[in-house]
Amino acid sequence: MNSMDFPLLSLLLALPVAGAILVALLPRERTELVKGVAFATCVAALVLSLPLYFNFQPGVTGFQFEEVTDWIPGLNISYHVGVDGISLFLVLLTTLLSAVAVLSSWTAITEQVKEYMALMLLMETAMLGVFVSLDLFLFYVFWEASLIPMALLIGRWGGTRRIYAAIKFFLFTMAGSALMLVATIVLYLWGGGTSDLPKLLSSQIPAWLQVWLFAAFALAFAVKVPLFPLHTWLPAAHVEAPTAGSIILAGVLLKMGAYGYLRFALPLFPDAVPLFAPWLSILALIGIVYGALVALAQEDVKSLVAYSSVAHMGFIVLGTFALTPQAVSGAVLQMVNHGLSTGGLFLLVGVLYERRHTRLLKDYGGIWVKAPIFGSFFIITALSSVGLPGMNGFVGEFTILLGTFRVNVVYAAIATFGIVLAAWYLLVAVRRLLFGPLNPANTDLSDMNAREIAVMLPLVVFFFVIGLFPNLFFQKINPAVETMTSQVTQTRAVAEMSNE
Amino acid sequence: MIIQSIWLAIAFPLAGLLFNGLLGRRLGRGVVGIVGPGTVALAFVVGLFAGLDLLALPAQDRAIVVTLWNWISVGSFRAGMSLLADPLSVLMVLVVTGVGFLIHVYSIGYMEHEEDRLYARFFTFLNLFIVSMLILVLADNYLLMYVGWELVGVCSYLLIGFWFRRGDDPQDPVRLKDGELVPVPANLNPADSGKKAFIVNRVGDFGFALGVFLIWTTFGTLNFADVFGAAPEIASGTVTVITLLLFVGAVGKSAQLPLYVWLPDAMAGPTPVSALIHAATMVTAGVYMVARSHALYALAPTTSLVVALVGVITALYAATIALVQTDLKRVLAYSTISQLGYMFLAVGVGAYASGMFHLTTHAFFKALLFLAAGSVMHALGDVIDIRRMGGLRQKMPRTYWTFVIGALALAGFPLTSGFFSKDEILAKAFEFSPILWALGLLTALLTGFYTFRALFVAFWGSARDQELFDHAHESPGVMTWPLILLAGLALFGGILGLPQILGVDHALAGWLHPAFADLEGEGAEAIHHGLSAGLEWGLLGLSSVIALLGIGLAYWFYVANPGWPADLAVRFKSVFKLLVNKYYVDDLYDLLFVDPGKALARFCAQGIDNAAIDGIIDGGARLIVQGGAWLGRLQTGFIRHYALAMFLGVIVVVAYFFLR
Amino acid sequence: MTAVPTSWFLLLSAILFVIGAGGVLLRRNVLIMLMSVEMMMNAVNLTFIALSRHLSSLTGQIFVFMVMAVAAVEVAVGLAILIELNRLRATTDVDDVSSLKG
Amino acid sequence: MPIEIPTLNFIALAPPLIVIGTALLVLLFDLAVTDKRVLGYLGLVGVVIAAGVSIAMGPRPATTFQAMAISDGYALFFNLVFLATAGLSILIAIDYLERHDLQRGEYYALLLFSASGMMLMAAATDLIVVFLGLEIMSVALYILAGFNWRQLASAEAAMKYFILGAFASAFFLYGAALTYGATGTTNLNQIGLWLSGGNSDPMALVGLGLLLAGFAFKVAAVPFQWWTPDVYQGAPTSVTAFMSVGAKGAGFAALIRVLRSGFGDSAYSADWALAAAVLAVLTMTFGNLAALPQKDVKRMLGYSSIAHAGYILVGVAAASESGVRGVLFYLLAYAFMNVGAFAVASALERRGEFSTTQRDYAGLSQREPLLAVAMTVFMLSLTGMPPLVGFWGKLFVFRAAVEAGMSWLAIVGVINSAVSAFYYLGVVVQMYMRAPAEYSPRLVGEESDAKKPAAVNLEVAIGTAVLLAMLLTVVLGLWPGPVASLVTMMPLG
Repeated sequence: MNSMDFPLLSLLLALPVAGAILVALLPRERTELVKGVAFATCVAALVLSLPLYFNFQPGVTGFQFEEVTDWIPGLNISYHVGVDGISLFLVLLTTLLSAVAVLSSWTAITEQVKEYMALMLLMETAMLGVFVSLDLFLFYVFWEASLIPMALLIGRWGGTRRIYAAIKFFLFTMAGSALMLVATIVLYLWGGGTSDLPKLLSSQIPAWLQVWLFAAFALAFAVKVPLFPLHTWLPAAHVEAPTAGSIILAGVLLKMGAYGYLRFALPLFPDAVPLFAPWLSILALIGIVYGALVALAQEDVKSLVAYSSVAHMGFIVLGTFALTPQAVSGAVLQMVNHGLSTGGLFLLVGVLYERRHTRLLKDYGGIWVKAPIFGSFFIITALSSVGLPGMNGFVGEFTILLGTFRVNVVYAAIATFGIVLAAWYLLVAVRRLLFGPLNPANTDLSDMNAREIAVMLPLVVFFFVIGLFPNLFFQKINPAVETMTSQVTQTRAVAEMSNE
Repeated sequence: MIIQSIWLAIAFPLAGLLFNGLLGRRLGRGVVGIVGPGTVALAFVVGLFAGLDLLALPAQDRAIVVTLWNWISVGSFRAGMSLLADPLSVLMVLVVTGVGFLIHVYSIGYMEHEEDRLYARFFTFLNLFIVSMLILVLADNYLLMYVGWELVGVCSYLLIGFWFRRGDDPQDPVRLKDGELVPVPANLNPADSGKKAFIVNRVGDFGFALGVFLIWTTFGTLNFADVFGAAPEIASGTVTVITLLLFVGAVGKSAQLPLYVWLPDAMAGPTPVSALIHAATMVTAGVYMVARSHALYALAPTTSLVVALVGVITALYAATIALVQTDLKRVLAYSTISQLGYMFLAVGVGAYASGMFHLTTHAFFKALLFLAAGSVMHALGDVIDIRRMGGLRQKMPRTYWTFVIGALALAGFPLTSGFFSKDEILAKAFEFSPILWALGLLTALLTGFYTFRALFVAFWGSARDQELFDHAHESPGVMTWPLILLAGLALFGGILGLPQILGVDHALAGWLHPAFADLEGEGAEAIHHGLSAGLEWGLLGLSSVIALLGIGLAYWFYVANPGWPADLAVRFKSVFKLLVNKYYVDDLYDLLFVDPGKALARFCAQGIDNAAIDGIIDGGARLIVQGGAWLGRLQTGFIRHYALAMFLGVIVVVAYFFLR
Repeated sequence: MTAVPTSWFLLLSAILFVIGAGGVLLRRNVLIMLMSVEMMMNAVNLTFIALSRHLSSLTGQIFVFMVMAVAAVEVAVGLAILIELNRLRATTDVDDVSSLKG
Repeated sequence: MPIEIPTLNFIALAPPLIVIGTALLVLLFDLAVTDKRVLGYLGLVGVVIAAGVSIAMGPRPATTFQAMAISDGYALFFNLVFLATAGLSILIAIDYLERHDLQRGEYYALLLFSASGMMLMAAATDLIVVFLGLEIMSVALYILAGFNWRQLASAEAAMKYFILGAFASAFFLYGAALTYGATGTTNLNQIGLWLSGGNSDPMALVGLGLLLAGFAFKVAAVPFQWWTPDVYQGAPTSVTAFMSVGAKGAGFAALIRVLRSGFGDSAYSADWALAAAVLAVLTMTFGNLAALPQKDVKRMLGYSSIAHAGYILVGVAAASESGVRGVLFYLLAYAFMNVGAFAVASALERRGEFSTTQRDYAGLSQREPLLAVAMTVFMLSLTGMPPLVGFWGKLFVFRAAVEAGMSWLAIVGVINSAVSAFYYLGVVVQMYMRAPAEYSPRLVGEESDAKKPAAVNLEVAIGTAVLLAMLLTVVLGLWPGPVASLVTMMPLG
């Protein structure tokens, strides 16, 4: 156990808020200063999050960097934060992508820069809070709070149908998580008036109740992931969001759903898992195939990538519910991978959009000639997303499929087929964007500038680092995952025994 | 011992790749042209020394595992970044780097007209391919092999699409004697060809991946040695399924029926790429994989039979299509498919060493043929239609003569490398089943015919397109010297595996013996099969005759009686059209998979996503708002109404309490 | 002389209350509605007094005083509002006061 | 015969008395002061003093007027709610009345009288005092609703409020009478004793029903909610702000005391809990649905206040100590967020116009970022988004419902919250996502200049109200612990 008294996580949570307040106090006209402060805050948060990785004890089960303080003592609700192998990399992903997102909006955002940056920073805190909360109410607070800045980002700085997209995003996710609140309250009362996750894990909840609670939690997470058929907010939000919004949305926000399953739904309600796992797995499979097919039919690059997210998140959910160490660890890693790869794709689409103000595939073609650096980045990122070995996506997908194959061959086979489809739609996108004769409209297209390269470069480095040295990550992920899966499956075994 | 540092063979091209990829554009083509081939040459040297190291070891110890780092470990799953250097993999290293080096050198000349950026990019991709292929062949477990397997696919994708700006390549129709035009399907543009290659390969990889999963769930490991060691204890049904799944991958990668369709289109790439990837090395990965997994395949006779059948049918099938192709590279492409079929026939009947032998000789002569074809294209400004060539032997003697040697080897002309390797396979097939042998022999006849048809049409006779002809010139030395070296290999490569009836050792089988030692009756004694010497001589003779017959027929049709082919085409018009259109398989696939896939995608996007799901959601939202508006209409503004409603409310509340 | 039973008072006051309520519901003239409300309140007063006598408890009568005072205040305020309304729109018909709706 | 001099503990009722005293002072100074704004500040001082005294008194129960009223933690907490509402409303009114040329000293006096009535209702332990408080509050509100004497809408609002209010009062009175008849007392604790003694009488039940109807009118519960949107819309915005929270809070304060002290420990408690639950469902559903298509923000907030009455009724229906705590917290939260929302609305009203439509909010984030941020905070808090105070209010009442075995009620509640997001978000959408509508002058003295970008010219008092409400909404949202602890220490005496 890390016995540092240094409140690293709290500091990490507070830093972006402080940055946001500072940004809000700066004079409106000093946009460069505003951006600088925002970026500096993000970098500081990134740096601050690094010790989480380096001081994380891989062999230790349970949470590390824990902090517990009374929050609402009257109701025994505490401010309890901590990380384990499941959340560690999501925290790091958040700090990294936040910095990337802020840097990527340097020139893309020209109106109300101050508000924009402040919202980005608030968003960062909300997301970090989701991943480090170990109290159910604290989690719910961050969970819901993360909606607000994103909805505003989409609705204020988005595309033409931005208001529809923002409202859809907000209402979908809020309605989805409404029942989770009731379930949390029920859980809190059954657990003897505590909402502390570690304490709740050892509380006895009757199986019939677990089923209902699981359903309520699962619905909230399913909307966020999103699972078919609850996914339609995602393309709308992605297409309309500003680039940075898409990066955060795909990179981090969707992970909150998958993370919710791993952190809450599965360990808290193991008795309900056998009942729901097949259905959720099937929805995930539908998502994999369906998302890929719909992506294939898209004319808009962003919505293509958005639907690819539906497919990719399907893999993660599939792995989660396979409940083998391989599949779940793979799912955790794949969350990071998807964040990096899809974030990268959105970033690149944003680079194009900033130049040409169109995202339609038919408006491009052959631009690898005019923008070789862009083209190379795009191909690398697309290949990472397709799951090319040696890069990040492969390790995640492979371990997920391997772990799934162990428990259900048919699921694994269908999901593996999904990889074929993934190659299809992404290569179509590459083909129509980069290859073919140069579309005359793009003759003045300029290549990526130094800032844009600097934004992309860390992502690409991580594509390869994760792909080649995944054990740097797995060694920290595995203990938490193994504890979790063995808990869930053991409880399940006990339940099955007692049924007989 | 350098074999402990076998990773250097990968590291050198990797260094070259990084160097050329990051700096190549700035440093100019001179540096690129040295670094690219140079690093591959270094890799070759590493391979050579590794081979010598192996020889120095006792036969049973000739398998060195070098673990670089622990790659993935999750739960009970472990996969290392580990390389396996044994005779089989070192042979592949030598073929890949050797032929690869020559093709690199050739490319210096071939790509000279490209702008600096593309020139550097080309060598970067080529080096990337060498790296990937070496990972594939040096892997010591199925996962790492799968890594290489996919990576070569990407290189193939990138290199086929190298000239991504080009559009579709329309083909002149064939004019029959009665003036009727038989349209020839257009060639896909490079970008689409690359995409097609990648996706079709992924279909094969789908099977391969499932095979890998099944291996792990069955054996609990992906390590070759452990898997093969435990294989005999596993239920044969499982082994059959595993091998079949792996073979699906091989079918995709090695362009066998029914997944061969990408390879002809892959000819849209630059010719060195066709030579290196789509003839000499990558496409043979499937054969290598089966040979590598021989311990499993030997336990799965059903699969082996499937492999042999797919091989021989593909061989014959592709050969028939090659008969009528007018595109020189496509003739060679179909011949590659056909020759790969031979190799699968070999490994299918259990003659793994023979398969590897043919793989090696094929690498020599097919690389040679492609490079020579490339030399022609280089001379004619990328014209590849043999109907526009003719008489080139005067203009390009070195290209011509090397092409002749390649063609002879391909056709199985006695004493060339291809003759020995093909004959060995046929003999093995005969031993297994005369039917397979007969089909193989028929293919050999066709091979001789179509190879020399192309040769005669392109190089003999008189110029058909005078302007082109005048423009033609011999290629520079940097291109012709690799041709000459490869011609030497194609001519004399047979000495690696002379039949034992000639009274000499089968060198290659001897070399590979440690790798296949676990198989009874394989290895050095393998060629000493159950056939009597007389029968063996007879088969040898028959092969020679068939090869000569094929060549002779081609001469008869295209030199002696140039009008006959057209007559035949008219007489068997339906057959001719069928062949020209490649049995309509591409159209069939479009009809069965591509178009329905696209239609389904559109239906999902518009029908389900937009109409159904969003319709329900948006409609539901509208309904709720409408309900609100309806409630608002209750709010009439009249006090009397409000008072009445309140009064009724009071009555209801009171009644509830009263009647409860 | 026998006392009138309490229930009669209660019945009478209930009838008065309902008549008052009916007046509010059915009449359109603001003044008459106001009076109807007063009638309801007085019906309640009658109830209180009857009960007070029945229970021999003074509380009911205290309540009645309060109600009377409040009723007076309400009438005053009500008339003031009516005057203001009448100043802005010359009507005492309550149905004319229905611009706020929806 | 010794005359028993009743011991009147005036101290126990000090806060409402201070408020009444302040109101009288205001009336007195009204004769002398020309700048009537001073009167507003005077009222504010009184409010602050009353609040201070409330806090200083502490939660120890003290009865007075022969147990007709009590000063317990419950009452004191409600004092704080009403005083906060009154204080913020006075701040709003000071500038609002000035802008609309409605500045009169009586306004503040009436407001303070009304507040004292509310406080009396919270402290009442006798139906007589409940009635008195109710009428003190209501009569003042009738006048205030019509305070904008130049506008028909205001007079109409007053008229509607008055007639329907009097109508409802009559039912309340009849209920009180029947209860009295059944139990022989109007004292809530006596009623409770009588009922817990195992007695029952259908007359008491009918009385309970009628009392419930009377309170339902004040808190704007279906089917007694009709007046709400019309009156909210027609009344001056500063009045709407005050009564939206004050009248509702007072209604709940008395309702809960009547139900808990009077009818709590009886065979009837399950009945009224179920009735409250049904009312809760109807009320929040009606309020939220009807609010959806509204364009006028005041009217929309009127419907939304109906919905909030529904949420609070959930806490009532729980019929438990934690339900009461939930209601207390909710009402304090509601005071800040709802008065805050009306403060922004009144800040945006142009001179001579007494309402704001959605269009008026278009592009507000570019014109007046601070107001936009504040309004966003209020809207989200009203939606129940964490980490704002409204979320905790909802959480606490829903928790009480779940605890009482009414999970279904909590589910209906959260679904309603999700629906409500639609219209609250609508305002945010206007402010942040729409371009500013063509500019027209908003403040006194501004010349019509169509092209001129709106200058930030927020009046001090309204600005203070907005800022205070926003700060409290956010801070109590982030750190609800103290208030949550406070409400647990504030039981019914």
